[in-house]
Amino acid sequence: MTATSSRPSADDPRITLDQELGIFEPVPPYPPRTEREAEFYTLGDGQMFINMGPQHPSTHGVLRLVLKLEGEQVVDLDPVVGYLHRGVEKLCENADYHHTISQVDPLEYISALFNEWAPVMAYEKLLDVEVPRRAEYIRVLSAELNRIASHALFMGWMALDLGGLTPILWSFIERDEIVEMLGALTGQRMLFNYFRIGGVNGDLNHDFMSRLGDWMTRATDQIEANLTLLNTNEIFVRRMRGLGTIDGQTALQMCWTGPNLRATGLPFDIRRAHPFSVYQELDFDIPTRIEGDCLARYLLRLDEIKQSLRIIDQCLHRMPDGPIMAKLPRLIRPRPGRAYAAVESPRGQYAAYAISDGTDQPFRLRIHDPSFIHLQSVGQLVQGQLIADTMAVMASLDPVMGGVDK
Amino acid sequence: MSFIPGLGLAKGMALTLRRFFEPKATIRYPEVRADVSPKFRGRLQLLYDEWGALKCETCFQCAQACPIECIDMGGIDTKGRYHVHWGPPEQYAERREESALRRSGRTVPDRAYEHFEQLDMSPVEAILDDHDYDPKRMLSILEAVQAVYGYLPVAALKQISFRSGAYYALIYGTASYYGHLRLDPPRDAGQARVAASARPDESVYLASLGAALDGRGAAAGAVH
Amino acid sequence: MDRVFRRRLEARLGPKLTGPVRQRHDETEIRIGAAGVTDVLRTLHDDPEFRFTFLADLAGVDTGTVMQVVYHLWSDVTPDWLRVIADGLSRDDPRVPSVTFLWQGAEWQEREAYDMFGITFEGNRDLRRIYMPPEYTSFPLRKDFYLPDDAARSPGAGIRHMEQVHVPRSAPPATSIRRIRA
Amino acid sequence: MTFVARTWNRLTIPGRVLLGLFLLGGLLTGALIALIIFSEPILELLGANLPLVRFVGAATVVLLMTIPTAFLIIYMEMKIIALMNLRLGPDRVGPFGSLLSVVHGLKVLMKEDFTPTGADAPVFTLAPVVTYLASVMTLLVIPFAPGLFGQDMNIALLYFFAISGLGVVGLLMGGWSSFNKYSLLGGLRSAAQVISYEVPLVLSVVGLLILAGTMSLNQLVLNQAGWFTDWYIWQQPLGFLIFFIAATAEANRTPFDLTEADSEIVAGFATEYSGMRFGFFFFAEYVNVFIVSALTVTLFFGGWNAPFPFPEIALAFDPGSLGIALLILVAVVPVVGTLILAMPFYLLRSSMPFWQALVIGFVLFNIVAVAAVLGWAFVSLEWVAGLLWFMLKTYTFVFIFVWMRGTLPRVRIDQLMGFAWKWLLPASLLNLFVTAGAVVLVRELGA
Repeated sequence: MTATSSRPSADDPRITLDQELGIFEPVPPYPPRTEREAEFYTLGDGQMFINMGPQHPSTHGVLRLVLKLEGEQVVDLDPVVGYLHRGVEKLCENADYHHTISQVDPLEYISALFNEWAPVMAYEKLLDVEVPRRAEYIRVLSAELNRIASHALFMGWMALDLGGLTPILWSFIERDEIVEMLGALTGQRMLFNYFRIGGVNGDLNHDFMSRLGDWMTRATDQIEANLTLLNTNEIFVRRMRGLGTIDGQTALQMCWTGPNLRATGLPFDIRRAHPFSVYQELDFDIPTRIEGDCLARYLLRLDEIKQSLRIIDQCLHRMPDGPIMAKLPRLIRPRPGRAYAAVESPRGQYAAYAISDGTDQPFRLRIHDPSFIHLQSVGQLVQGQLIADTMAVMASLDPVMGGVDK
Repeated sequence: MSFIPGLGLAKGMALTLRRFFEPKATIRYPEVRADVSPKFRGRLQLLYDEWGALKCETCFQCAQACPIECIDMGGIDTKGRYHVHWGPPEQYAERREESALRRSGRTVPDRAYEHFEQLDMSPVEAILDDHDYDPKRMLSILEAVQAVYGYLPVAALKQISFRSGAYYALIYGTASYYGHLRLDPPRDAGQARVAASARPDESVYLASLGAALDGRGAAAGAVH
Repeated sequence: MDRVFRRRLEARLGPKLTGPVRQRHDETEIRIGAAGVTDVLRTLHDDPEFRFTFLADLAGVDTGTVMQVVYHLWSDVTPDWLRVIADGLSRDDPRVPSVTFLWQGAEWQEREAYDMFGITFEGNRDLRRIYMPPEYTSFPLRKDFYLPDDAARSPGAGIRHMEQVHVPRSAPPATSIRRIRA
Repeated sequence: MTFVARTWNRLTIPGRVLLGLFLLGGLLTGALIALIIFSEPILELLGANLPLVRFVGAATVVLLMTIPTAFLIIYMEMKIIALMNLRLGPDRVGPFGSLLSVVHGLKVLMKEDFTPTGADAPVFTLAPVVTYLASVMTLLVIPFAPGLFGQDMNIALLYFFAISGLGVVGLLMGGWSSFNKYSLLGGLRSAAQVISYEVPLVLSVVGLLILAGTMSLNQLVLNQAGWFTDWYIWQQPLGFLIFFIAATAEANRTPFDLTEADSEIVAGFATEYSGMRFGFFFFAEYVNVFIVSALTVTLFFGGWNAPFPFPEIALAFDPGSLGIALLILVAVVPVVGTLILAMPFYLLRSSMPFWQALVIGFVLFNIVAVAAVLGWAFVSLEWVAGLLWFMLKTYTFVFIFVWMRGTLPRVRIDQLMGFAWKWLLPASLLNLFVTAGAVVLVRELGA
């Protein structure tokens, strides 16, 4: 591959410093490489480009959206990702199996336990290890707590992108309690590095259990109370209803998963569709909504919080006794093979595909991130809507750029 | 949404007004410390035991295990002979000076050793080439080197580190772990195919040390 | 492991498979050539006997000798994940038909595979780099990329130990690649 | 010059302070003497141009008043929203963090005043001034208290709407000259929004004007004297509702703060502004909140009138009649009061040393004395009572604005415009017609 143009990109620091300061246009300084690019970067009559990001108050990370506008109306949209690309997959190929767990931890940093879970499950399949049941229950318990934290934060973001100042702070209070709790369990508040190949890093302790018990008694009431601010708010509901609507078949075609897919009426949840861990033994519902718009996606996550609370309750009641780690050598060398493992993260199917070549480093570790998949359909959802709705639709899909950019 | 327009708004306003009077969640940090659980791993501090001795034994295991190479450690080996380093390699050009390289465990041309060991490195190069420069085969590399020199000269270890990319601390650890590898020359120097050159007199040593400490060799002339 | 499903696969797709159907844990693996991708995936997607309506993952793999594109599919007819490996793509010019006609959401995943491995997906309307900057010239997840390639022009070249090439300078490039028996 | 500098440098610190005080005292004395000597011609000159003097004085006072007002409202906003968010908000600078907004103001002053490449520099510089002046000038006609207003115009309301409408010109100038698409969108949004909401805003007041028969704000307030049932809110509830909503939009407050919707168009027209030019926009916004609240109070809530006729307390006691005893009282009362107030603490708490009791007594005496003076002023000076009532009501509305900002999300631009033209405008017309009909009916029946 050679560069298609002698003109350098605007990202090159040497060039931007030497050249005189000009006006930055989002149009790339080289001829278009694909049909889609050519089509997008051709302006029609009365249209203009506007560059939303990578520094923008509400893009959920370093995402750049090039909007093609007609007045305030969005004609088309081109998400430009990669500002946060760290090459985690390559790093994992050069790291020990144990090291990769902490390498993938900061991908979807809002729900880091799920990031660990998928690769760990894949490695366990490669190694043919059976995880002790107590470890599985602890995994489910902590992961569901993490899911609630993630959904609570989503609620605040959603409101913040619609201009509400208060819910984000309330949900941060909610999240902070959970995160402190997980900190007592795992030793860290955000990037837990807790799941290990064959089990978990530490058993349930008194600090965690007392915090959890304290929180469980008032969690439902507290979350419900927080929600009355938005759920019946006319301004909020009017803005969200019918916005960014997608039907089930299209969503399936766009490879959507998770709450976003379930909001279109398809009850697809990896926890039931392809059960992993001990979810088969637990009793919970898969909430669905049929509208497929932003409001449905928002409300669905609230239903999921309630189901997660149910799961946590059952986990606490059924928690078996026993070891929390399988017996494994310190240095693991799985025999050559391939394994695919998927978990249901708060954003959808989070999967890992690991290939072993018999050494102590994975030959290839592919991370499948749901945010990445959801983000690519923003363009379809906001066509013909207003700028303000771009942010609302983005927020309702709940992408995390750390996961998108890997 | 309710049937009465504005009822949702009113409910929300009532809720915020109620929260206005509720107890606050803020922790006033310097006066009040958050309740950190005993398992919390985020404390960046070295622990002391009850007699006031540092608990860290400089075993380098934490630095070796750190997946993102953020732990930087240095220490003297147990016999007080060699300085061992383990830490993150520096990434920026302006920090590729000697001291930064030394801190990062990279080998740097160390003039203090030049007069001790004028080693012919070509056997080391040949051995490394045979072993594909593979740090995983370090033991056999070291054995081969010892077979050539009779012992493991520090300069050869540094050369191995430089060529193979393995940390010097790792190589040193391997070399000092195995009983059949030795870091000092054997009693009868005749075994060695390439012997260390004769020990120079004191002034040359001091001059070279001064040059090394100065880093740029400016003071070397002054000593002479 | 779903033995019945395996027999159904062998019966339906038999001639198109380039290797035996393998099963391990909850995964069923079939291998096809690049030419068969369109047919096989369409059959799997449309056939009422299979109904693989959900594309779980699309990944590129560099085995060191050949390139592969790996599809993971989900269906309600089997409890297994179905792994379809489009095998035997040449490392010099890997080409495979795009599956965006079945799953539009595969577009970005194919872009990612193109960006990381240089696999050309014929029929993808927007096959440009997605993570790396547009003027980047190499493919980072290939096995002959030692993290020195383009980074070697960066100020930190040769400093990180992972950028070191543990290879004799005289060795031919083909021997230096970490390889797996695919 | 070097001599002066050297002498100054040789002085000790207390010496410098003393010298400075000495020089200042000399200057002031000289000025006072000059004033006394030339007092007659100066007074004559001022007396000859009394309206002009009054106007200049009022403008200066109003201009100076906006700064602490803006500081206070910014502090209120930070603190109230924080408390609603279940956090503490500012609590480090000053008591309860009350000086934080002052610090913000200083910070804004010290920041670099940056003009982006490609901006239309003169317009870019002028825009904040226009916006700020427009909001400050409207303060001139607001009656704060009996006799305390800049100008009692007979078309005060018209003047108010005309001048406050000028503010949008500043926003538009800022949006256009910034050479930024976000700024442009913000400026255009604000133009569209303010023009749309100007119509229901003015129409909602017309009904009230029919009732009152005057456009002088002072007269409007006087009309509402008496019990709180005499306020116009009871006769014009719909008008008040429309006025309040439209005024929220006029002041660019949540939920109608689309011009600076940070989650959509960064900061709207103010995106490229920094330093004090941004400060002017910022201050203008908060002065606008005050003005809108003040106007709401003036029109619908009786202005500076107390909610009930305050009983006249005649102060039979004239301090001037005491003569020399007044001086003695002034000398004796603080000492005696402090001692009396300190006594219970000293006597009832045996652990307390006497000096601590004295300090407590002194503080208590100060509080009592200030309260007494204020109470005396409230009772005997009409404008103090009026100002207090006016500020109380106005800041209640400021609180409501802040409360709304803490609660509500933002509406969308098409919903905003639709709401103005489809709901508010018909409603205000309805209000106008019903009021007019009722007035005619009452007049016919009464006649």
